[in-house]
Amino acid sequence: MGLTKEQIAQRIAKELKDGYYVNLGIGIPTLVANYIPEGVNVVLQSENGLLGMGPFPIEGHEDADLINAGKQTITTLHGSSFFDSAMSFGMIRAGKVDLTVLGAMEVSEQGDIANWKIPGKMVKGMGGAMDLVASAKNIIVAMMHTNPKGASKLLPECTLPLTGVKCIKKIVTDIAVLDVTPDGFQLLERAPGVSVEEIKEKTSGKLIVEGDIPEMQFN
Amino acid sequence: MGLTKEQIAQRIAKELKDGYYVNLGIGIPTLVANYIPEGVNVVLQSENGLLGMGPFPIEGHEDADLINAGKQTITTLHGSSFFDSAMSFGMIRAGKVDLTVLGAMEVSEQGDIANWKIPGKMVKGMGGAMDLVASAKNIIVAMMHTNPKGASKLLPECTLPLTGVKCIKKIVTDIAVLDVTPDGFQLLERAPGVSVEEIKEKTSGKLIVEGDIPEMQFN
Amino acid sequence: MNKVVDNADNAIHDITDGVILMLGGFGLCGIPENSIAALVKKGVKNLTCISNNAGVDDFGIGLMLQQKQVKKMISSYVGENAEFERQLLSGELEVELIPQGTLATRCMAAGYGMPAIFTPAGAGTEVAAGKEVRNFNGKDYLLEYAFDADFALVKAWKGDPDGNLIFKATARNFNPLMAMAGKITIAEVEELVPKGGLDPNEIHVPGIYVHRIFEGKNYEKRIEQRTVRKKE
Amino acid sequence: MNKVVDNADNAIHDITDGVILMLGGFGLCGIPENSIAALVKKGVKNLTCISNNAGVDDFGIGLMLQQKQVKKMISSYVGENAEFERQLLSGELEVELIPQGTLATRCMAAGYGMPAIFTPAGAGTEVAAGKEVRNFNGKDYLLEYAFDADFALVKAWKGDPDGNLIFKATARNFNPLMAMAGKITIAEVEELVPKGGLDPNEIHVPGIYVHRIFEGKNYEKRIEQRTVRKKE
Repeated sequence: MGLTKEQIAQRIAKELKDGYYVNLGIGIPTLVANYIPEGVNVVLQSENGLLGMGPFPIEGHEDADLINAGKQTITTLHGSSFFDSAMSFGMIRAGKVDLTVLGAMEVSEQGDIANWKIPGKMVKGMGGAMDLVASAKNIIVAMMHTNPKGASKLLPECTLPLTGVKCIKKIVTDIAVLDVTPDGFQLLERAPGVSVEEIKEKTSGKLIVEGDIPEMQFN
Repeated sequence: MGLTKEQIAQRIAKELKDGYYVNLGIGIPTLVANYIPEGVNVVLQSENGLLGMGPFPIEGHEDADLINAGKQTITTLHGSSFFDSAMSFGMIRAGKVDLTVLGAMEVSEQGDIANWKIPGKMVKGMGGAMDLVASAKNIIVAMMHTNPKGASKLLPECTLPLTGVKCIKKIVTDIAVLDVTPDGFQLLERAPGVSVEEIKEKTSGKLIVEGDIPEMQFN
Repeated sequence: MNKVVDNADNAIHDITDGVILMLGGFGLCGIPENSIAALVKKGVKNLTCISNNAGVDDFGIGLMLQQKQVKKMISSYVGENAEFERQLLSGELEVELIPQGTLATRCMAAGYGMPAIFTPAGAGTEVAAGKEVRNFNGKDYLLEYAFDADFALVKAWKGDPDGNLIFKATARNFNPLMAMAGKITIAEVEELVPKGGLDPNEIHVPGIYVHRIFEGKNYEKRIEQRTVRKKE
Repeated sequence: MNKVVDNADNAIHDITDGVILMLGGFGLCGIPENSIAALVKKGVKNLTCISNNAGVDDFGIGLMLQQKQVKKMISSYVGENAEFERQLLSGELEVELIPQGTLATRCMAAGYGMPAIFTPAGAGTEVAAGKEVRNFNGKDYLLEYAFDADFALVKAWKGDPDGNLIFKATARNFNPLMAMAGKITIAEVEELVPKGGLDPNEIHVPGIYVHRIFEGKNYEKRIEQRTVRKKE
């Protein structure tokens, strides 16, 4: 009943505004690039040193020297620029990136996020996630509302090691759009056909439901 | 009887070693570039953003966009590079510049230097001097041994506001070459025809004279 | 997203009395001539100007000094300007002198989101007065804060409609650093190329840092010290 | 002054057991392939490697891991490497994970003579354990120290005999920062141009930072994630 990953990306794409510089994380966030609304020009930043990321190359035109932060072969666009990793995180820290979209394992009702480490499992590293969540002024988390075992990923407190504290502003899941407010998760929209009751059940952190909650629109 | 400014520069040029990156201050230090020994390749750094400073341009070839830190029109050489002021002082702070030559109003026997401000007179600013003296690992001061009133510029303590502390390693004046040691000014060489007695008279800080003091050689 | 403006007047339209400006350039090399002319024309007052130098009597920031538009200069070297000296001695003008590398690095810190940096420049001198001193590996460093400027006015050689900038020779100097540091960055360029007209490998300042861009006019590019040699 | 060496073996001749190395690259993009091959051939051990990633099983730093030459990795992300995981779990290999921006900025700090920097990355997380936290303007920052590496091994696109370097596309990544940070910096380049063959405006790393340079051979430039689209 909930959204597909593509639909989550599609809903997040509606948050893009003309002129935004945007950093998209690996996974669902990457898909957002496929749904940028007509007439909205955004510039994609890849933290390995590129502004103005284009689509994947046409077969046979891959360039090993031109990859994104997910190590995928990509292309440039008119107006692209390359820079080193210090400048890349410099512009991120300086708040020049307007929107960051990334995945999460858990988000707390204070806006803390955990997405890099599961105790007891091989830890691969935080990559640029800690820099991004500590620096970006506007962060949207794209994730499933519950984990594969059915447990809520929206919690009073994160149980996993944190990636960043009090930094998440908005969450788009397969069943809901929520703002993180000082008072908890504020429910803004529900997925088509998903009831407020279901969202309540699947949200373990404090959920604020005020008035009528509209269904998400996709056009 | 003492050296001319050109001769001071000529004597300092003998301190240059092949492969050195060198920053030359305004005044006598600039003249050092005219006496670089045969077979010694040095690269001149200009702190406004150039490595590989060449000579003045041929008349009619001046480029307003190509100046040195003294705001003089200059040229580049094969192998030159341009960079911004932060990188310029970055390489200075990181100790990548092998030798800095600059003028001074006073030097103390501890190696303190004063060369930017005279109380009661219009203060123009320290420019890059404070960065250079605080960062360079190897600094030679080029100056007259006494001021226009005949007072020694080599003092137990500087009387003028400091540019940097405990940073000067060597001094070349119109009458002497001296190292700054933990015990005071060690006399190394005297100008042709200048007696050790005269140097003693004109040095107000502690002067160490050990053994025979040779005359400077210029070839 | 349209960063291109027609001219300097439009570019600086929201610069008002009392703001903090950064102005690129070293001496008269690489200064934002068009933006300065527009500021003089607009007549805004009580400006705080962060700039390595203060121009000469009749050019660069000197033109703003003539009109008494500057309340405070934050610079590393302010010679070659008689009107400057007069205003300073009469108390009309306030001056804060900062080591050149500190000035540059405090700009960079702002553009790189670093609230403060450590530098040895000025340790043990009057520049250290009132500042936090910290020893690393046996050497004293001063804690110096990132600048917080309302506008940065910079001059580049080439630029594109995305705001990407390329500088020429030593006209680069403070310009890229200030471009990255301004809350609003206004770039004037000698040549505004079409979108995609710059090689992404050669860009010195990525457009994300630049808010407005225009092609400047009638660059005078005055030389302060014309030094030449004879043909050999 | 001659910075040009014949080949990778000569360039790394004085890299001995137990030193601290920086290795440029992001994933397998822009890694110093020739220098790594020479290190594997030389068989030096107990290396500490500062590098954003640790290669894959049979390429990049993975080749050094196979030979058990690495004592410690300092990286931001170390996936895609089974041998790495085996050595880590068995305790043969030590790993220090650092946020990517912190890693980059600690390299830059070394090249810019800044003993430490402040970054918000990791504040409030386990990365902050034991570190100094400082609040600027209401936000917490960690004090992070500049790296101190014995050698930096970097890969550039073009270089000249003075050691000036130009990088291509996203193969730039950590390379310029590490080039500036190494006590001894060894650059391998795809094309070594004659002296003066590079435009001084286009140089990413000035030669002052580079101690040895050589033209590399047989670049494989392996792609980790080949992603393509159909012709439209």
